[in-house]
Amino acid sequence: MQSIESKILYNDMLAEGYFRLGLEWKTPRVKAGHFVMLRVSDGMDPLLRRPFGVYKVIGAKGSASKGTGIELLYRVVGRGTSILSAKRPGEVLGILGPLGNGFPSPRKGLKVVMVTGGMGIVPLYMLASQTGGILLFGARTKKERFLLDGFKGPGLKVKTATEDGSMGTKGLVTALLEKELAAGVVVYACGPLGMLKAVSRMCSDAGVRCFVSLERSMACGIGVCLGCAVRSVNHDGKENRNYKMVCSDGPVFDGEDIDWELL
Amino acid sequence: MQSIESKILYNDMLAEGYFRLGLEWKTPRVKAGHFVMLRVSDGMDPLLRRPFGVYKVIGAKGSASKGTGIELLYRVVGRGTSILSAKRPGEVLGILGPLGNGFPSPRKGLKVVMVTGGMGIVPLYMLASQTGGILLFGARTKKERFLLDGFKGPGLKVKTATEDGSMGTKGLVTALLEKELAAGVVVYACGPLGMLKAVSRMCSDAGVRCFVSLERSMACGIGVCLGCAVRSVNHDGKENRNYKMVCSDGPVFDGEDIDWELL
Amino acid sequence: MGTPLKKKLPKKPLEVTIAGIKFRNPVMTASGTFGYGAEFAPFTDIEKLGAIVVKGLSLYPRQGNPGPRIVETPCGMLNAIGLQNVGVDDFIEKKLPLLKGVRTHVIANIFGETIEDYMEVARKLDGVKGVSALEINISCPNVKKGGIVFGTDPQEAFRVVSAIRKSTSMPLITKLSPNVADIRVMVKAAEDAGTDAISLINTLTGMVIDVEKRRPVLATATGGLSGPAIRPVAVRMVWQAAQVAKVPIIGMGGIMNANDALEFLIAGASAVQVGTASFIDPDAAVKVAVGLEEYSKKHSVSMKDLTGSLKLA
Amino acid sequence: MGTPLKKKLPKKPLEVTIAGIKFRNPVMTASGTFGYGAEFAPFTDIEKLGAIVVKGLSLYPRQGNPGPRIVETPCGMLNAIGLQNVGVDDFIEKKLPLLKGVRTHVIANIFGETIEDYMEVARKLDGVKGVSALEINISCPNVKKGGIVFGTDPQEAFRVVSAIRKSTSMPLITKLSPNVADIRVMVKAAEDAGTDAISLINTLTGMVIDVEKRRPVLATATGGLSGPAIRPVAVRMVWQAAQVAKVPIIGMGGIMNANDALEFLIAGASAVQVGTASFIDPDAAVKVAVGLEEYSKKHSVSMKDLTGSLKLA
Ligand SMILES: Cc1cc2nc3c(=O)[nH]c(=O)nc-3n(C[C@H](O)[C@H](O)[C@H](O)COP(=O)(O)OP(=O)(O)OC[C@H]3O[C@@H](n4cnc5c(N)ncnc54)[C@H](O)[C@@H]3O)c2cc1C
Ligand SMILES: Cc1cc2nc3c(=O)[nH]c(=O)nc-3n(C[C@H](O)[C@H](O)[C@H](O)COP(=O)(O)OP(=O)(O)OC[C@H]3O[C@@H](n4cnc5c(N)ncnc54)[C@H](O)[C@@H]3O)c2cc1C
Ligand SMILES: Cc1cc2nc3c(=O)[nH]c(=O)nc-3n(C[C@H](O)[C@H](O)[C@H](O)COP(=O)(O)O)c2cc1C
Ligand SMILES: Cc1cc2nc3c(=O)[nH]c(=O)nc-3n(C[C@H](O)[C@H](O)[C@H](O)COP(=O)(O)O)c2cc1C
Ligand code: FES
Ligand code: FES
Repeated sequence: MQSIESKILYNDMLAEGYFRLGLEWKTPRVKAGHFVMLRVSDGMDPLLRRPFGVYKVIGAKGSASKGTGIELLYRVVGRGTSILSAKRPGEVLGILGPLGNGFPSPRKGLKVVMVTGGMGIVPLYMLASQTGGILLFGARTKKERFLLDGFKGPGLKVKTATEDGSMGTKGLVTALLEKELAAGVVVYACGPLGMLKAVSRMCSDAGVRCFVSLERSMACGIGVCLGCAVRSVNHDGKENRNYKMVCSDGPVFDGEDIDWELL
Repeated sequence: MQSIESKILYNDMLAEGYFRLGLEWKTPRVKAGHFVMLRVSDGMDPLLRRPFGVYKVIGAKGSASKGTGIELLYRVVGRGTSILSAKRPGEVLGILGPLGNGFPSPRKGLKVVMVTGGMGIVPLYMLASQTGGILLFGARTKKERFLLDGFKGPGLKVKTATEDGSMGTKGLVTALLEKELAAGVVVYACGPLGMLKAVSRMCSDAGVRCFVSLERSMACGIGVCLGCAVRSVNHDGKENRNYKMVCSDGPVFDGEDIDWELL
Repeated sequence: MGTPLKKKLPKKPLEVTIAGIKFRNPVMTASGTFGYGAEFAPFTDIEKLGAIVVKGLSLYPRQGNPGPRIVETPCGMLNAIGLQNVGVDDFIEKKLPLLKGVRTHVIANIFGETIEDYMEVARKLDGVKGVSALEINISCPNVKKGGIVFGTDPQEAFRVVSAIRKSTSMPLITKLSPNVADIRVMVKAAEDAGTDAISLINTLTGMVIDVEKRRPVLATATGGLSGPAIRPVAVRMVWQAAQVAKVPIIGMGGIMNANDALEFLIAGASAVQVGTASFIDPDAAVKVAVGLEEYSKKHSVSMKDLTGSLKLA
Repeated sequence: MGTPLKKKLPKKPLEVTIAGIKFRNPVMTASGTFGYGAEFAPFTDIEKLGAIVVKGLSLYPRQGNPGPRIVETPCGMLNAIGLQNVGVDDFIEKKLPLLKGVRTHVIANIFGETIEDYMEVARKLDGVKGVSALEINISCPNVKKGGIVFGTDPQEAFRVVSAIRKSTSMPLITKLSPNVADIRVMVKAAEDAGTDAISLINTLTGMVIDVEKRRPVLATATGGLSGPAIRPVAVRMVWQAAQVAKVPIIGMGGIMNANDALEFLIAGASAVQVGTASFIDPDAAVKVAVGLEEYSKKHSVSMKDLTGSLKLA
C-alpha cells in the first residue's frame, strides 16, 4: 500500500462516457481484484477520493504484476468521474493503493466462470488473463461491446447477453450462468448489486462456490472510517452477524458470507 | 447587464502567473472601468464568482465599444485564478456583466494623468485608448513591463517607476505623480490600496480631482448582497458617513468621497 | 425507486398554499440575497417565482457593519452585513413601487432590536398593498435584554412573535435560527405565539481568521454561514421541525438546484427559499422552479403531496 | 501584518503541554478517523504526531449501524458509523500492543450509553501503560435518561464527567458537541466537573435525502457532518470556548492543512485534531505539523504564544 502522486499517461475516451486512464506507477504490486482510491480534484469539492478497480498493469510481461503503471477503466456517472474525464496527460493525481483483498486464486482443477455486468468487467481482466475460463458478459446493448476489447486468457471463452438482444443472447447474464453451474465450477462475479445477489443465490442453490466483488460508498479505503460496512453472516448456526468492511475485508467476498437482505 | 455562458477564445500565459483571457460575447456594451463577475468553476468550491476588470473589447473598431468579445488580464493569486488558468479555449465560463459605473469621461480640456500599480493597469487600457494623456506605470521590476504591451492612445506618454529600479525611476509610482500634479489635471488611479490612498491624499492636497477604482471581496457584483461596502464621506460639513457598494456605486469613486481611514 | 405517490396530477401541481396565500410554485428568494427584488429583473423572470422575500427591514434605516463584510469559506460564505437596509418607510415609499404590476408575492422580512421595534415595523406594514406576508427574523440580539438573541431563547421568541401577532393582521412567518440545541422547542414557541408558518434556517454562526494578520477576516469577528456547506444541517432541522410543526414550513439553506430543493420538500417543507445561490447565478431560483416542474411531471407528483413524503427504513 | 509575538523562539517551539502531558507538537488525529493508529503506519510517520486519538471505545464491542453509513456532502461528509468498535478489553489486549514502541502519545476516546458504562470504561483504562489520557465523547444519547444527549445538556455533561473523574486518575479531555446554542455553558459544566482539557467540535447533525427514492441516504436517517464545510462554525466555537475556559482547548473541525490548524490555535486552541482530512490524505496530519513548524520559523513564534493570539479590531 502506498500513497503516491501519479502522472497521467493517457486518459482516452473509449466510447461516449467511457474512459481508460493510464497512471504512472513504478512498482504497482497489484493483484486481480485490487482497487485504488483516486483523488480526482485538488479542491475540497468533491471532497472524498473515488474507488476504481485496477483494469491492468501497464508494461507487465505475461501474467507478472510488475510494470510501470496501471490502467483503469471508468464510466462517467457523476461529478467526480466527470472531473476525471477532463484531466489530461501530464497532470498529476493522488493514488492510494493497491487496496483490498483481491480475488482468491481458483483451486487447481476447478473450472472458472466469470460473470460481469457493465463496469463490473474491470477487475476481471487481470483474473481472466491468469485463469482463462468462461466469461459471461452482460451488457445493455452491443454498444458496450468495446469493454471486451483485448480480453484474453488461456483458453478464454466469452459468452454475451444483452438486455436488448443486440448482441448475444437477449436477456440477463444470469440466464447464461444457469447453464454453466455444475460441479467443479467456481464463479467470480462483479457488477450491479441486483446481479450479484442473483448470482450468489443461484450458486448457493447449486452448491457452487462464488466470489463477488462488492461496491460501497467509501471514504478512506483502508478500513479505518468504517463507512463501507456490509453485514456478513457467520455460518456457525447462530444468528451471529457482524459488519465487514468492503475496502479492507473485501471488496471480494464469498457470496455465502454476505447478508444480502440488508444490501 | 447580462448573465451569459461564454466560450473561451484564448487563455494565454503572458508571463509566469499572468494570463490574458479572451471570451466570446456578442454585444458587450462595455465602458472603460467596467468589470465582470466570472464563474471559474462549475463546482461548489470555490463557490463565489470572481471579479475582473475588462481589459479591452475584442474586435472593436477604433474606440467604439462594440465587438465580438472581451479580453481580461489576470494574475494567479489563489484558488480561483489558478483554476481559471487551467481552462482551455472552447470551454465555457459564466460571465455576469458588464458591471459597475466605469470611469467618468474627463472634462474637455483637462489633462489626463493615469496612475497604476500592478494589475491596476487593466481598466486603464480602454481609458487610455480614448483619452490619451500620461500614464504613470508602477511595477515591482521590469519583468512586469509586458503589462504595457499594446498600450496606445492619442498622444499617450508612459512613465515608469519600478521598486527595484530595473526600469524607469527607482521607487514608488507616487513619486512620478508628484511632478504631474498641477491645475488643469484630472487623475485616474487603479492599483493596490496603499497606492490609491496615497494618490488620493496627494490629489486632495493639490486640489486635483482624482478618480480611484477600488477592489473589495464580492459575492454578487450587482449591489444586492451588500458585501463590498466601503464607507463614504459626505461633504456637507456633518459627520455624515454611509456605506457605498464598490460593485454598484463603484468601483470608480471620487477619491475625496472615500473614508480611507476605514479601508 | 420513485414510485409515484399519486397517479393523477392536480391541475396546478406546483401550486402551494401557505398561511392562506396561494403561491404559483414553492420557490421563494431568501431575505438578504435578492435585494428588494427589482435588482434581479435584468437577469431573471421574477414572475416565475413563488415569492420574493426582501432584505430585512428595520424601523429606521441602518448603515450596517464596516467591511470586510463577507468572506468565502469551503462551499459557503460568511456574511456580516449588519442588516443594512433602507428602513421600512423608504421600503414602502421607494422600493415597493418598483415591483408594482409584478405578478408575484412579496414578503417583507422584518427585524428589530427590541420588541417595540418589531411591533412598530409590523404595524407600518400592516395592510400595505403589495406585501403578502411578514417574515420575522428573530436571529437578532435583543438590546434591551442585554443582547440575548430572540431566536435562541424560546421564551423571547414567544414574546416577540406574540407581540407582532397583535400588531398586524398579516400572515406571519417566523424565521428560526439554527444555532440552537433543539429546533423543535423553537417551532413550538413560534406556534404558540400564533405564527402562520415557520421558515428555517437562518445562517449558522461562523468565523474565519487571517493567520498572517492574526485577525478575524470580518470586521465583526463572526458572521453567518450560508451556502451548500450548511445544507445537510438545514435539511435535518427542517425534518425535525416537521415532526412537531402544525403550521407549514418553508425550508432553506444551501439550495443550489432543484434536487436540493426536493430534499427540503421531501423532508417536510411546503416551500423553499433560495439564498446564496442567487449570487452565483441570478437565475438560480427560477431554475429551481423549472426543475421542480420537471420532477413533478416525471414522478407524477404534486408539490403538496411531496411535502413530508420521506420514507424511513 | 504578522508582527512576531516574540523575538526569541524557545528551543522546542512546537511543544505544547496539556493536562500535564508534553506533546512534541500540537497536532493529534481525531477519534474515528485514524483507526487504532497502526493502520496508518504504511502511509505516514506516526511518530511525527503529537498524539493519536483512537476510535471511540465502549465497554463491550459494538457492531455499529447498518449501511449506508457515509455520504459525501458539499465540502464535507456525513457519517453514521454507530460507534462500531472492538470494545475496551480488546483494545487493551490487541490494538494497543500494535503501537508499542511508537514514540507518540495515545489518547483513548471513550463513550457509553449510561454513566455507569462510561465509568467502567474509564476504570478499565486507568493506569494502562501506553495510554496517556482519556477523551470523553459526550455526544451520545443517555439511554437511561430516555435518549437525551449528554453533550447538549450541561447537567448531564457535568454528571458524566464528574463520575469519570472519580473513576480514574488519568488526565481527562471532554469532547464537546457543537449542537448547542451556547458552547460556553458546556465548557463551564465540563470544567466544574473536573476535566483537564476540552476538545471540540464533534460533528454537527445533518441529513441527506435521496430524492429519487425519497429516503434518507443514511440507514439511520441523520448522521454527523465533518470536513471543511464545518470549519467556520468550529473556529467560532473554539474562539467562544476560549473566552471562558480555564483549561486548555483542543480544536478541530475541517482542518485540511496547516493554515486551517493555525486558525484554531490563534482562536484559542492549545492543540488541534485532524479528522476527515486523513481519509483524503493519510499523511495530512503530519503535513499539518510540518506546516506549523514552517509558520513558527517564519513568524518566530512558538505554538504556546500563538494560542489565543487573535487581535480584535
Ligand atoms: C471497490 C470499487 C471499485 C470500483 N471500480 C470501478 C471501476 O473500475 N470503474 C468505474 O467506472 N467505477 C468503479 N467503481 C464505482 C466508482 O467508484 C463510482 O462510479 C464513482 O465513485 C462515482 O463518483 P462520481 O463522483 O462520478 O459520482 P457521484 O456524483 O459521487 O455519484 C454518482 C452515482 O454514483 C454512485 N456512487 C458514488 N460513489 C460510489 C461508490 N464508491 N461506489 C459505487 N457507487 C458510487 C452514487 O450513489 C450515485 O448514484 C468502483 C467502486 C468501488 C467501491
Ligand atoms: C472590481 C474588481 C476588478 C478586478 N480586476 C482584476 C483584474 O483585472 N485582474 C486581476 O488579476 N484581478 C482583478 N481583481 C482581483 C481579483 O478579483 C482577485 O485576484 C481574485 O478574485 C482572486 O481570486 P482567487 O480565488 O484566485 O484568490 P483567493 O484564493 O480568493 O484569494 C487570494 C488573495 O486574493 C484576495 N482576493 C480575493 N478576492 C478578491 C477580490 N474580489 N478583490 C481583491 N482581492 C481579492 C484574497 O484576499 C487573497 O489575498 C479585481 C477585483 C475587483 C474587485
Ligand atoms: C448576504 C446575506 C444577507 C442576508 N440577510 C438576511 C436578512 O436580512 N434577513 C434574514 O432573515 N436573513 C438574511 N440572510 C439569511 C438568508 O435569508 C438565508 O436564511 C441563509 O442565507 C441560508 O440560505 P442559503 O444558504 O440559501 O443562503 C442573509 C444571507 C446572506 C448570505
Ligand atoms: C467517520 C468518522 C467517525 C468518527 N468517530 C468518532 C468517535 O468514535 N468518537 C468521537 O469522539 N468522534 C468521532 N468522530 C468525530 C471526529 O473525531 C471529529 O470530531 C469530527 O469529524 C470533526 O473533525 P473533522 O472535520 O476534521 O473530521 C468521527 C468522525 C468521522 C468522520
Ligand atoms: S472506506 Fe473507510 S472503512 Fe472502508
Ligand atoms: S458584491 Fe454584492 S453588493 Fe457588491
